Amino acid sequence: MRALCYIGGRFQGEPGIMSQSFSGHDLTCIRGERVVFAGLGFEVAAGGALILTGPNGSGKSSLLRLMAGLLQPEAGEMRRDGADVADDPAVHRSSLHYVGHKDAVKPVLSAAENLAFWAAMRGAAGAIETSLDALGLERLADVPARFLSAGETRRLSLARLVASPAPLWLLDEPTVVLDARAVRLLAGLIARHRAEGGMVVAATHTELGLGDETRLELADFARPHQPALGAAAL
Amino acid sequence: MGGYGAFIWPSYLIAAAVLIGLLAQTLVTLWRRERTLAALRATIADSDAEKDAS
Amino acid sequence: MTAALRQLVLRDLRLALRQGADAVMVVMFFVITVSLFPLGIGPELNVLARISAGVIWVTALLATMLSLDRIFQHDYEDGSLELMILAPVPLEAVVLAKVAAHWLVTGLPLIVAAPLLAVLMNMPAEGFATLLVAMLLGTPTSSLIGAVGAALTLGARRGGVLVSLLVLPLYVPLLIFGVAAVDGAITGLGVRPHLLILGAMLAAALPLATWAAAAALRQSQT
Amino acid sequence: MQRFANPTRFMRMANAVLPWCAALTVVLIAAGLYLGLVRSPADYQQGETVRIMYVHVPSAWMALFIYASIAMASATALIWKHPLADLIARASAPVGAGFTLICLITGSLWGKPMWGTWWVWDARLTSVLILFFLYLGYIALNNAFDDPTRGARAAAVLALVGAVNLPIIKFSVDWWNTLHQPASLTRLDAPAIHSSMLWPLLAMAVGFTLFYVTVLIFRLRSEIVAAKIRNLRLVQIGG
Repeated sequence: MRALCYIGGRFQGEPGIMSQSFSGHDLTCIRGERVVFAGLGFEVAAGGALILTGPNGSGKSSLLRLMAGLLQPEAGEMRRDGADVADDPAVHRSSLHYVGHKDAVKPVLSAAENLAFWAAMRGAAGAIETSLDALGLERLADVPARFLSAGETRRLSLARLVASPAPLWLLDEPTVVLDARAVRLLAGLIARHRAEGGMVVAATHTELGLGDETRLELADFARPHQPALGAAAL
Repeated sequence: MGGYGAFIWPSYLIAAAVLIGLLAQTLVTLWRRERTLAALRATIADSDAEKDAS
Repeated sequence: MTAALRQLVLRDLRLALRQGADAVMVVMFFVITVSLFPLGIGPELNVLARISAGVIWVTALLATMLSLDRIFQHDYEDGSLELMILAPVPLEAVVLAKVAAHWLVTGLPLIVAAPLLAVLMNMPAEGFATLLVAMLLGTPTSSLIGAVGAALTLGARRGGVLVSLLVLPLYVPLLIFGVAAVDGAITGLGVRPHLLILGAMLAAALPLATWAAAAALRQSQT
Repeated sequence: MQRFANPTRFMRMANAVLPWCAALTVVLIAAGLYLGLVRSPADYQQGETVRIMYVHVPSAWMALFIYASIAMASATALIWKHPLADLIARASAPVGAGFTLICLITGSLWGKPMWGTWWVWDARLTSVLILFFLYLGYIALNNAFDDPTRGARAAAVLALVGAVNLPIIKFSVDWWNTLHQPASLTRLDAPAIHSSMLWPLLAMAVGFTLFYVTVLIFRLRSEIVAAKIRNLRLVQIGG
């Protein structure tokens, strides 16, 4: 069977297909006629965690968006369990969560309505209450999102990770507006996710206490002087 | 021109004006950009020279 | 998948209704603009009757166009669009659901308001039924084509004005056959060919415009 | 990969062709003008004003031809992501808009002596007017983004959407014209082409096409230099 099922784990039979590895080979990314990085490779195994580090503008967000499939690489490829992601992007998309800088929360809807919508979009019934509890938002379930603070809005966005399970988590600086207690909550969630065979790729400066995570320094792959392969190369 | 010169000449003149205007705008932009490129390369060359010297 | 799409349409409708009078504002624009014409052109009833179909159709298309940026703009700005692109549901289906929601909030109210304006413009009675049927076929197409324009101008400078420049030329066939259908009914020359063509345009716009809008959304991600 | 097909080879080839192209343009347009204005006979019906046709009709052909090449270049750019295709489409649009403008102005100048009004809602003139709006939309969208590649991709989709809609617009405007055909309006038809009229027409048409190619090559060089400038500025910041 092409997609290995993680026997005995929480993901067995979940809508997102469980997978054992996610890797990228010789990736080149261009944004706005600028080569952000080139020749970049990475590897994440089940239960693994990859932390992206590097100065501002080194392409951490671009790499995460590229991993999610929002951006197309100029060159190189990404593999999910050995199969090229480009062959079947829908399978890759359905088995990942992407939490970017923007929280995708509608101020007019209540916290529970926002979460229920995103769970439904991913086809998971999803226990809304338990997801809100996991992020400490149970009291705010029926409060319209416009009354939530930045930290609470970010925790609502992170609640999507719990509401509909997906093996691969792509987190872009998740702890930026979180307080210490929330960071501990998130670290706990990540640890539990990894214990169940999930994978996490995160761009972050704060210490998430992951312990055995691998690190990828984006600055090593920067190409400041290489002209973008577009018009300038003519 | 059978008295219709008042319509024939303007149409040719306008056509010529548009085409030549287009060509002129293109050439002016090209020369201006080439001058900017040369200037930019010069400044980068100088700054590289300074870096090597220091 | 259909559950997800239904949720999307319901969410958009809830947003539109809770966020206040989007639908009402569109209809208000429609009513006020049509009422300006008699003030400008003069109250002679036969003149108004002659131009009633054209005025109603042009104003309806303008009203749809003014509300186009609501389809994707808010979701683009708050990051929802990214998650919709990443949802397991195909993006074309998401576009269709969003256009359906947009049509329910703007297209349908226009159709409901149209007879009132036909009376204001002294349109002959024979034209009313055809006007409704023609708008029923035409306004979804205008939302579909408008969605392509809205998707293309995401993140553009002065996107609102730009959408009108891109979309209005594409509305010309709709306008021509919409008005022709109503005039056909009024003059009794026959309505069938015009309505058939309007239907054909809708049938063509459904797959093509949806595909183009989805392609435009994908390329809008930087 | 096709993507790395060496574009600089194309530019070298283009620069080699450029002088010939420019020279031939001048020769052909001069010949067209001479044949059209001096040698060819006046039309028995429209008299001298038919000479406007030698500018009006070729510019109408150019307006359509350039829009078609923009659509093809856009399709190439979207499918194979070749940077040169984006540039060709972006560089061609103003030339196409220019020809469309010439077509509209000469069309109204040609109509004035016959109907006494500057603008006649003739089916073809109306279609050319809408094509002009499509050109303006394309150019506006192409320049509406800070990132030129973003603008190029969005405009490419628009060019294809426009190309699909053009025949539909043409069909509906013609239908609209027959619906509202007042008896007196004679169609703005080119009279039966006598061979002496055909040559200036063809000379002008080919002359205009070569003019388009010449200006296109200059504009391509200009776009490439602009891209190099942007890149050097990025390197300056990044460096």
